[in-house]
Amino acid sequence: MTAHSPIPKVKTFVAVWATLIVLTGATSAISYVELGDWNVVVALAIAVIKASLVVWVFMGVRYTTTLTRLFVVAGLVWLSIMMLITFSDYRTRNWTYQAQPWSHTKGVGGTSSPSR
Amino acid sequence: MAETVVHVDHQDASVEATHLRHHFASAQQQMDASTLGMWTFLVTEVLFFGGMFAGYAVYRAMYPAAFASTSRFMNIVLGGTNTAVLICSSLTMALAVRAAQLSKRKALIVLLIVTMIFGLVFLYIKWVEWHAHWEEHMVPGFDFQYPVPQFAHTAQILFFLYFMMTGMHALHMIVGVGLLTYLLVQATRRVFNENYFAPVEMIGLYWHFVDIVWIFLFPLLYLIGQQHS
Amino acid sequence: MATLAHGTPEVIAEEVNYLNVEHGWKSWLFTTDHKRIAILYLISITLMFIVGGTFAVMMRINLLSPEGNYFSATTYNRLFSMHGIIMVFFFLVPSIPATLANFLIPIMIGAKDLAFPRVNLLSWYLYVIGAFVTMYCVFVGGVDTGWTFYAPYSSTYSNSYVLPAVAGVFVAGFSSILTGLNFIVTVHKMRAPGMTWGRLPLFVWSNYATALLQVLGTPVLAISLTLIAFERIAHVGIFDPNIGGDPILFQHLFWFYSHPAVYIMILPGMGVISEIVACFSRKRVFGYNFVAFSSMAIAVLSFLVWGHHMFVTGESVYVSVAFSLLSFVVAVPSAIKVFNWTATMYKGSVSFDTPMLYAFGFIGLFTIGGLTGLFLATLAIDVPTHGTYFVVAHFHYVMVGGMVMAFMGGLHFWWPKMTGRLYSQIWSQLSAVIIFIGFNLTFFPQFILGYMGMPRRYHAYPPEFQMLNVMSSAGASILAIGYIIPLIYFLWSLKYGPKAGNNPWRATGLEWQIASPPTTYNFDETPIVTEEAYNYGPLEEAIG
Amino acid sequence: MPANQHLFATLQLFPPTASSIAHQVDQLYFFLIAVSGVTTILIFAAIILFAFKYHRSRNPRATQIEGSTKLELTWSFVPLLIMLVMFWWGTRLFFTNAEPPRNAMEIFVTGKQWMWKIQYPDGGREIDELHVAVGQPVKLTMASEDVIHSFSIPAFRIKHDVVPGHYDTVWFTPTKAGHYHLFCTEYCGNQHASMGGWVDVLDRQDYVKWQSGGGGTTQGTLAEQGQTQFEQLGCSQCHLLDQQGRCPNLRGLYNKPVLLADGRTVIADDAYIRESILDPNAKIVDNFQPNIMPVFKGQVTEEGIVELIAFIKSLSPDVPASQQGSQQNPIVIAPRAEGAPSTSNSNSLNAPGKARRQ
Repeated sequence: MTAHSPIPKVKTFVAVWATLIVLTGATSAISYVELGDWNVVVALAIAVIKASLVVWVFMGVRYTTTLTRLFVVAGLVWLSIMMLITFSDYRTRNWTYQAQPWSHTKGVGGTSSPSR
Repeated sequence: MAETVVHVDHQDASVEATHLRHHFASAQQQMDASTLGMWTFLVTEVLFFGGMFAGYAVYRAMYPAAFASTSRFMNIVLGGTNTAVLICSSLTMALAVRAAQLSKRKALIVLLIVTMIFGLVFLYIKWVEWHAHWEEHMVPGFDFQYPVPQFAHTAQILFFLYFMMTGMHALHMIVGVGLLTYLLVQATRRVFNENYFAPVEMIGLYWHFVDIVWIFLFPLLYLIGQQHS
Repeated sequence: MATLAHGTPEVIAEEVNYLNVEHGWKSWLFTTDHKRIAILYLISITLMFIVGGTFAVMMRINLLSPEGNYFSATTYNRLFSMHGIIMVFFFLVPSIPATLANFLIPIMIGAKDLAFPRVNLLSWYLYVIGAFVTMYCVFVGGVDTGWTFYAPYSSTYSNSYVLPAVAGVFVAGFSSILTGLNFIVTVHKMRAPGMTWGRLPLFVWSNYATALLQVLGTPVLAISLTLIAFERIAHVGIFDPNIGGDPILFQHLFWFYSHPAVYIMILPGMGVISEIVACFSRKRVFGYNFVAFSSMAIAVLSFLVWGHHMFVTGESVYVSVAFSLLSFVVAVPSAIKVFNWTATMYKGSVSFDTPMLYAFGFIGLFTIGGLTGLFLATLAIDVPTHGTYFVVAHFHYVMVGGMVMAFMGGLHFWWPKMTGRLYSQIWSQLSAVIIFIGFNLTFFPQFILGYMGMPRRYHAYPPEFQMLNVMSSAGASILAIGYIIPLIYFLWSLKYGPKAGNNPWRATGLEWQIASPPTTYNFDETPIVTEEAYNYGPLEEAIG
Repeated sequence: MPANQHLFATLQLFPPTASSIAHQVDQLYFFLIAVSGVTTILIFAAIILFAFKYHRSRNPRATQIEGSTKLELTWSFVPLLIMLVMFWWGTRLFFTNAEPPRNAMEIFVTGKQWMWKIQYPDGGREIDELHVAVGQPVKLTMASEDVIHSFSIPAFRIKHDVVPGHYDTVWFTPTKAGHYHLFCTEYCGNQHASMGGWVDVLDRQDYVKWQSGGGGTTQGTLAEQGQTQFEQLGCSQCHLLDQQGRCPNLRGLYNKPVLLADGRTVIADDAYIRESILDPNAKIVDNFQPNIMPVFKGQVTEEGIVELIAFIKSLSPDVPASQQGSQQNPIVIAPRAEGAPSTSNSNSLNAPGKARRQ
């Protein structure tokens, strides 16, 4: 943060705080509603919104340099590289088998993971 | 929206007041360096927790039913309360940084103390939860017993992930409280002013980051699967 | 004060520099001077290299006979594991970044120190603690899991000292993170006026890319080792297939760090070679921009290829195809560098000083190491070669033929700057040649062994592999001699070497414009940079 | 005899080529060697040429050259194109070699510190010794009882890790009779280096001879052994005879889709059956209750599971005979184009049947 960085008003902080508390209540309440797979999506979406508010206002990213923002984004990108590629392995391990139901065991060099 | 803008004229700021270290050319450079350093450190923290989140994602996809089962043993009231406590602590931390920037020493001290109290409350509640799990033999590696037989094995992995993630988070909280203590001592010694508040701001960033980790842990560990109960 | 002056006539008394400004062990152990920390690191990693190298020699002795009679299987397994752990985490990863780059990066960009000098010292202390824990592990009996710590062997079955080994690597990992963090901030924020990104020496570029890898990858290593430790202490089951854990998950997490780590180990070496080739060809590096950006391309792409270590583990074949393709793509920036170094010599004015001999060695051996990497990236060829000596030969060509060659080259290049002394040209050239010959004799036969199917980590082997193993062991003894000679003449030069002067190689770059050895704050006043890196043209004209 | 003479006499530089895929893999290998060799020679030649031609003694003044985008793009994209050929060739071969032929004989392999246990469909067992016939495609279904092992036969150019907790498969068609190395190539503990053995590839006549001379077994076929186990463990009470509907009937189950209680459908393959034996509650079949079947984790060895699977397989008559491994079908010669057996050179064969029999 530069020495010239503006100092946010207390009101802004309190507004963000109130939003975060409301969202916490909302996500807790929604978790009791049966939405199928959407429960996960909604819970994570709310978490992302909350985290973004903290990063943007409390951590002052809205006043920082492009470089700092770049680092924040890089951290998230690398996190998603790790999660997505690892996950794609688990998701596609048994594709071969399902593609060939006549095959008597798992197909192409495949193993069956503990998952299915 | 009009923001209060403080122009720090670092030409006039004496080296004494800005704690300028010899190898920096200016207070501005020193401030920029510590900000970037802190954010870089937080990136490593993201990936540190990310390893655990990746493990969580893999096992959750493997054993969704077992996950739903374990989340029923989480105390959603305590977890939710803790989330609120951490959010409050983030607010007071943000206000503490603001107080430091405006050289409001008394406000800074009060806000730091309040933030610490919120942190300690969080840790206490977390301790209560862990203790309950301990009583129920749900600590992996220590006579683990799971009441739902079809998940007897997999639940152990999931509970381990729970303890690992919340434990690492709590460890960061403890470190955070220690850092706040340091800030408090420095604040009472009148170290911080409108030209020198970098440590408050940096530790504030750390504190908010720890809050963010919890913002994700809460839904992932407590909420997902509740709808089936 | 010393009174003997070998240097230029106007030097009468030895000037105050970073080495003699303070005396006593406290002035070293509590220093925050990046140059002194670099020297501390240099001593530490040399000691660890000697330990790791001794283990390698013991392994090669054992492999002289097919029965492996010299050491028991238990001993041999611990030897190769400790060799790997020490060489990877305690030599290769910190080798150039923590020593040469620690010394040079602030000077090259015109700064007085790294951004966080105390963090730099902390990083060294963490390294030392990690090294002590690892040596403790060696003395109580060692670990036998290999440096890869694969679960569930490491987490459940091994009877060796896995916990101290994991703890040592874990601590050393944080040392690496702190070094990386310091470099990133330093390069971003501490550059002198005029030192734009386009003027940075390529050594700085490659170490910046390395720092990104250290910061982004190492935390994941820390967490995967922590999981192993918990699994081992409390049997929590995270990697235990008996209760539903998946051992492959460990491999994913481990290689997410450890493949980029391979580039942590080679990128700084590439930076060194760029400096040396430019200086001893008296030319600007051919295609500066491409060499600089290829470092960054490697940094990014190296995170997308880790699955090529898992082609035969039962990883999804579709993911394997993607990893295979990306592994070929990451070879392109490395190839660009090799071509550019070669092109730099074109119409240059080449001399065979010792650093340049190492650079020749590097380019040649890295080419072979890189090309054999393509074999392993090819799915159908990885199947027979995976887990064999082919892999061992490949990564030793990159790590030893590449990184150690570059480290030696860099040490010879900047030794006069670091110590103010010159070493023996004849002996150093001789040892460079010995190392090159010894290296090839050691590791080339291992490619052949590998395709014949000899598995790695075998303390005994079928008799038909003996001839090639004997050749390899013979080469190792030559290689060992090649490494001992520099140790002697470097130490000799500290006391008896002639004074180097500020710029013995007539090289460009800020580090050659200050005193040898430099003063504590490097520059009397902050330099203002007005020219590109490797501006050898005017320098050559001035000399005529 | 001087030691060094002996050493040179044993010097080999290339592994035997003894499976249907080995030649294809070798062709690609030689292609890669050729490309790498040419590249290496070009770079070495350029370095040596420049180093001497532009040595300071001959060329005291360097000519400053900035670089050339055209050149850079050339030496980025030309290597990339060559590498894409490698990628395409390697991937294609990998996929072609990945799918076992349908008439492959299934042999079960269990890795255990530090031995390979082999179970044949006819009920025979061996340790660290695998007997196969020239021209007969073989599919290995592999499990590990402890740590990760890796099953490697260099002469066949095959390898696959054997990861505990699931089945891994690999296949080959031997093309040349002989005695070949079998290695474990994933570090698995103290005696890792001795976790290996031999693959004996026999001509058809020798194979039949080997099978009759001890290949037959007192315990019956794998499926019959499985049946004995099945009855001893008390499985038949519910899974075959029971009419109360407490357990799924296993007749005709093998390789059929199964609807689970949680709505998913899985195929009743080896891995599914293995999991259902070890951890019956992991996947509850629709309309059945959990916690009725006892958990057999720790009760049955991997080899026992293999027998049980063979038995359950035999309850599904539509599964091809080659997969059932009854003694009536000891060998199915697969006329695969590239797997044409050369049956003449059987003189190099070791005497069959010297395998350790359990």
